[in-house]
Amino acid sequence: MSQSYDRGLVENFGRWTEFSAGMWAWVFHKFTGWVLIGYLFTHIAVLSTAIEGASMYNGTLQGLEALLIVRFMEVGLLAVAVFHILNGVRLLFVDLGLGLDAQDKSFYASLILTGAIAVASIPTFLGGAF
Amino acid sequence: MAEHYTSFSRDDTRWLLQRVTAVFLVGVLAFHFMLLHFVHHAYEITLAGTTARMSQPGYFITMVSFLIAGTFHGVNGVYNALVNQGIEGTPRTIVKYGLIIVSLLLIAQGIRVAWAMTGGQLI
Amino acid sequence: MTLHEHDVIVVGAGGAGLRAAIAANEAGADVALVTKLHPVRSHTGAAEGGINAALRDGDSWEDHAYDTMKGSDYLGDAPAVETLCQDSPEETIQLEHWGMAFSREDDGRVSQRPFGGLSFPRTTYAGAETGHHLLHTMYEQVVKRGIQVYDEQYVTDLAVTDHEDPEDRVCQGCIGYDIKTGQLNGFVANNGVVIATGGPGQMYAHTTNAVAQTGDGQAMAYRAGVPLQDMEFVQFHPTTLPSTGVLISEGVRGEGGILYNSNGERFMFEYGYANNDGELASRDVVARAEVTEVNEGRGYENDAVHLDMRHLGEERITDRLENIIHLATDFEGVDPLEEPMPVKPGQHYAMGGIETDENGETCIDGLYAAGECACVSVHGANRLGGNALPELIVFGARAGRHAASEDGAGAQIETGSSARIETADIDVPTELGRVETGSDDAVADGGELHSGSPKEVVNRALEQQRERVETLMETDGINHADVRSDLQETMTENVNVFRNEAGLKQALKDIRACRERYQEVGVSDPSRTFNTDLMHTIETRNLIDQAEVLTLGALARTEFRGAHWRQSHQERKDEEWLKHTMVAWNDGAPELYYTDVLLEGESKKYEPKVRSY
Amino acid sequence: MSTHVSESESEAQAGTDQQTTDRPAAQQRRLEKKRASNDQREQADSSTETDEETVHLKVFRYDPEVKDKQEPRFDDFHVPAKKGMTVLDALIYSRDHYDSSLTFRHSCRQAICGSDALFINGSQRLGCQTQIDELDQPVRVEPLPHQEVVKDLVVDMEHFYDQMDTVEPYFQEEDLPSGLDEQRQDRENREKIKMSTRCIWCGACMSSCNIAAGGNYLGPAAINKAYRFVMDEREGEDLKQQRLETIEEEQGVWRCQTQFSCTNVCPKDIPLTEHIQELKREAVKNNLKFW
Ligand SMILES: Cc1cc2nc3c(=O)[nH]c(=O)nc-3n(C[C@H](O)[C@H](O)[C@H](O)COP(=O)(O)OP(=O)(O)OC[C@H]3O[C@@H](n4cnc5c(N)ncnc54)[C@H](O)[C@@H]3O)c2cc1C
Ligand code: HEM
Ligand code: SF4
Ligand code: F3S
Ligand code: FES
Repeated sequence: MSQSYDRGLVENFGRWTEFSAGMWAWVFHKFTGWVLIGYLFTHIAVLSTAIEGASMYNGTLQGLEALLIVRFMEVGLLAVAVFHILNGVRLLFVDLGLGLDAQDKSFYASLILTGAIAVASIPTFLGGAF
Repeated sequence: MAEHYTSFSRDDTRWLLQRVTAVFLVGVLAFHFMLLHFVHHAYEITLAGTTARMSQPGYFITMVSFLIAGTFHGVNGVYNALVNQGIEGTPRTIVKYGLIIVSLLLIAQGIRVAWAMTGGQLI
Repeated sequence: MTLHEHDVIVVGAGGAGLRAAIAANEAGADVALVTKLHPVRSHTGAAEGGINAALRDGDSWEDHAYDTMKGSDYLGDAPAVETLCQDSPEETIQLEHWGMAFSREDDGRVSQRPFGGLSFPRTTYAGAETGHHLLHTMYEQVVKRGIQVYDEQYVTDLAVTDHEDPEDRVCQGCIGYDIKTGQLNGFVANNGVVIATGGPGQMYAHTTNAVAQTGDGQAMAYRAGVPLQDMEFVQFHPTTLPSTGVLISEGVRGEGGILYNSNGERFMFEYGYANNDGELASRDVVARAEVTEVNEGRGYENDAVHLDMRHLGEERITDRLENIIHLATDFEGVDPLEEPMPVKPGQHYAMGGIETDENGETCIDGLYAAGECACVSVHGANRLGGNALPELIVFGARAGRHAASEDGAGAQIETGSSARIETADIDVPTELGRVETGSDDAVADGGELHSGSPKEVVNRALEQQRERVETLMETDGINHADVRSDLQETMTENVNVFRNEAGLKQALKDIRACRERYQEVGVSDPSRTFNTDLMHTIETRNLIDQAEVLTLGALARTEFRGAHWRQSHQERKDEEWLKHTMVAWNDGAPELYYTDVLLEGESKKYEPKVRSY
Repeated sequence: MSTHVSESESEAQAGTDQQTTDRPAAQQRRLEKKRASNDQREQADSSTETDEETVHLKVFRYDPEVKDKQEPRFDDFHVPAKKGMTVLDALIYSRDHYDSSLTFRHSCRQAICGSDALFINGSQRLGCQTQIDELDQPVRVEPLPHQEVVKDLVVDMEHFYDQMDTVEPYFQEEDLPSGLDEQRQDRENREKIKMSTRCIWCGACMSSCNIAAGGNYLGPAAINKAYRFVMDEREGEDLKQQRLETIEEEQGVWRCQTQFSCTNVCPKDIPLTEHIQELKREAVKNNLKFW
């Protein structure tokens, strides 16, 4: 056979501007999933200070909480978790074969809801930080 | 004609467990977030409070299941993602056992911490 | 250049080719399909209506045969027609057993519906996509049996021995051009070659046929010495979309769709084309009415009239004619719920083709044909809707079986020039056939005959095709597309639904001009990889040959029978014209002669009656 | 007005001296002549047409054998617009009038042969089924992504066909009624498989799926084909079991991440994602016998 042209990786990642709702949902779900599992590991690591005793535990937690950046990261974490949950529920419905026609709409709804919840939670998360 | 795929590793169990843990996690994660960020603000957390909660068997069991479910769900998800990216052969075997070991360590450490958090008060 | 050897080589993988391959395989032969398109891309997939088969109580194959003979305007051969009608039920159920997704009745049996010209609702269907299911179901069976398929392999010529008399010739195989690599391959057939290359619709500018329907098989068989039969009979469908030729089914008119001219008149009634039936008159009547309207200045742009179904109401349309909405919007950019659809007649089906007997065999030993490219003849002067698909499976299977093993009942239909009853004597305005140039015959002829052992014959043919391809590649010539469009233009202008002597003669001259210009074509794409330019160039040559035969037959036949209409001869003339037209290539000097129509069936004779419905 | 002769055309001329070395002189001459006559035709076109009446196509070109096409490029074609014109019509016009080496598969012109699935303005569609005036101009026409390009718009379909073959795409019931008796199938069951039987093997779905890209994932079309048989009650339980095993293999249904792009692009509107999901549930049910 004569040689043919393989357009390679450009094909896989270069076309993101042309992604449809379902593809974005997939990308975001992956991303949020990875963040969450990453967080789970750090979370346990931080909580491990409990073994060292109360002062260590309290100190670490409160020390972290005192950092503004951590507060912002918490908002981010919430957004990530909320999106993952909402889209996860969307995916569960898809798995059950329910509402497939509205798959794009439910994705947009998840996005909007995530945004709304994240914004609404800012006062709580940032409360007492300043 | 195409050769048939011979690897008969059926993935339906892991697929199903991923969904089952997801359903479980929706509930517990929401509960967890509410409790530790909205009811008790994170910056107010102290070991004393934690110990109080952990000492209740129900809460302890919930948290440990949360940990196990979350770890399975997350690590299995990561593994699936890598397989989808086309990881094959030896690297795949390494990743697989690597992830299993890491998960077990995480769970073990988690339980150890949770146990410590009870301060031996678990009734 | 590679030589492939098989017992049976089937050229073409539409409904007829696939069925032939399966039959040959079941008869124990090592069979290969050689096709220019991947099998599932064949145009059989476009058939919508259904398959006629007498399956139910109250129906019988005899009734089906009667309807078919009447529909053929008594130009069908009774032994062929009866074979079709007898075998069709079994073949249709065979498809069901292979899993074809037929529409179903409440009791779980396959559905049948009424169709034009049938005395019983015996058209077995699978939604509005019967052909698609038929094609895919048979391809599945080919995959199941592991039959070798050489796809995207364009057959450029047959390898036939060079005996003087075509009836002594033997077909030893064929030559394929691998489209993807540009390599020429020889195919040696130990038992036989079955041609199943489909219709020649691309002779016309406007057709419901696919772009690949260039009738290559007819042209190759013709040049090898097999006569082409009844080529003047071409069915035109009255309602096709002007931009693409996509067919709008009779269903629209059946449900009450109305045809209007540009004065907004319902011309079928107002101009008296069909005072009783109006839009529901038979295909040829409606097609001629439309062309008359356009010619008299009452058409829309694109030579179209309007087909309006808005008055049926959105609900009824979406319920019964939903696919029409998609067709009109996708292919014509017209929403039929909002505006009328432009339609015009388009070439639809070729009743004529390669002369064969009921076993699919031609006068050349080891050469078979089946499907639209063949003329057995079951359709005579006019094909009934739903009779082509059964033809594919019935005669496809028979051809495949016979090619695989020579046994089986002898045929009643005689082939070759020994069946000749009379040689035609007509005036032609120009030379016909081969252009004498002395040198570049390879390009112009596309093939020659050879002697020697089977392998030698194939090897010589291979060598000759190689030369032909090289010449085309190297010639500094004109684009075949120009020649093709001239050809299509004159055919559309002069050999359409209306035919008269002057026009037909003009067409012959134009075809001659095309043939002469074809001597100068060249392929400008220098690449060997997927050179479609080369393939289309060869196809154009095949179209020229067939157009000439078609027009010659149309000029000779001075009567109005079935789909063939002549201006100064507006009645059917049974005493004079109850005969088939045959055109033989005669090594480059086309000859027209006639053979008998066989009206004598198994147990009865079909007496010609007036064809009125 | 612009002509269809693109930047690349001048590149081609710049490369002339190289080409003469590996092309027969006659061919070279012919190409040149061809170009000149194309230019003339173009001019003829330009004088009669105004810009609004033409459609601007940008078409992907590549040919492993032709020097100036070895590096993929886009050529511009300006085609006189007509009502009802499809992308395929425009391509045919370009080929027949401007450049006979423009290569693409096509046949039926009515969305049934599945030859001309292309990447048109960033999405997989059939050229013949896409009205050109519904698209933004210039209309960008590329071969299907995720498949190797053989030449111009022609891609290698082998992988797709192989995947189709993997699911044993044929009816296998051995226990058939005799003679002219049919296998009975109720209407509901026929209705259930109806959409899945409409596939025309165009490969659009496979090309649109990120998971199928590069990997060995069976892909939506093949899984849909399996669905067609799994759900067909005329095939017995044993076969169903066997089929479920095939689609459950490593590269089967579990690879699907419900991206829905296959469903979005399928020209036959087959609910592919739904079929895949149903098979997943079917497989789980089947394995959890107590369901
Ligand atoms: C729109 C439409 C609707 C129709 N509806 C009906 C209907 O409802 N009922 C009915 O009975 N009939 C119908 N017909 C007619 C019927 O579909 C056709 O006559 C029939 O499908 C022809 O089948 P075939 O196998 O002879 O050829 P095709 O299906 O056309 O196949 C031809 C094969 O030959 C191959 N081939 C051609 N040339 C070459 C070559 N040079 N080298 C190698 N391979 C080659 C092609 O690749 C292809 O595989 C319809 C036709 C059309 C166009
Ligand atoms: C709380 C409710 C949650 C729900 C409903 C949920 C749902 C899902 C679902 C359905 C998937 C599978 C996607 C697929 O295979 O197509 C998934 C993947 C994943 N989840 Fe969750 N999940 C939740 C919580 C979590 C948590 C707490 C973590 C972190 C520990 C997590 C980490 C992941 C990861 C890493 C993936 C894999 C993503 C990928 O494909 O790369 N999830 N989730
Ligand atoms: S499922 Fe749809 S998109 Fe995929 S090959 Fe079949 S028809 Fe094409
Ligand atoms: S796009 Fe691919 S991921 Fe699944 S839903 Fe379709 S197969
Ligand atoms: S040309 Fe056949 S699908 Fe478009």
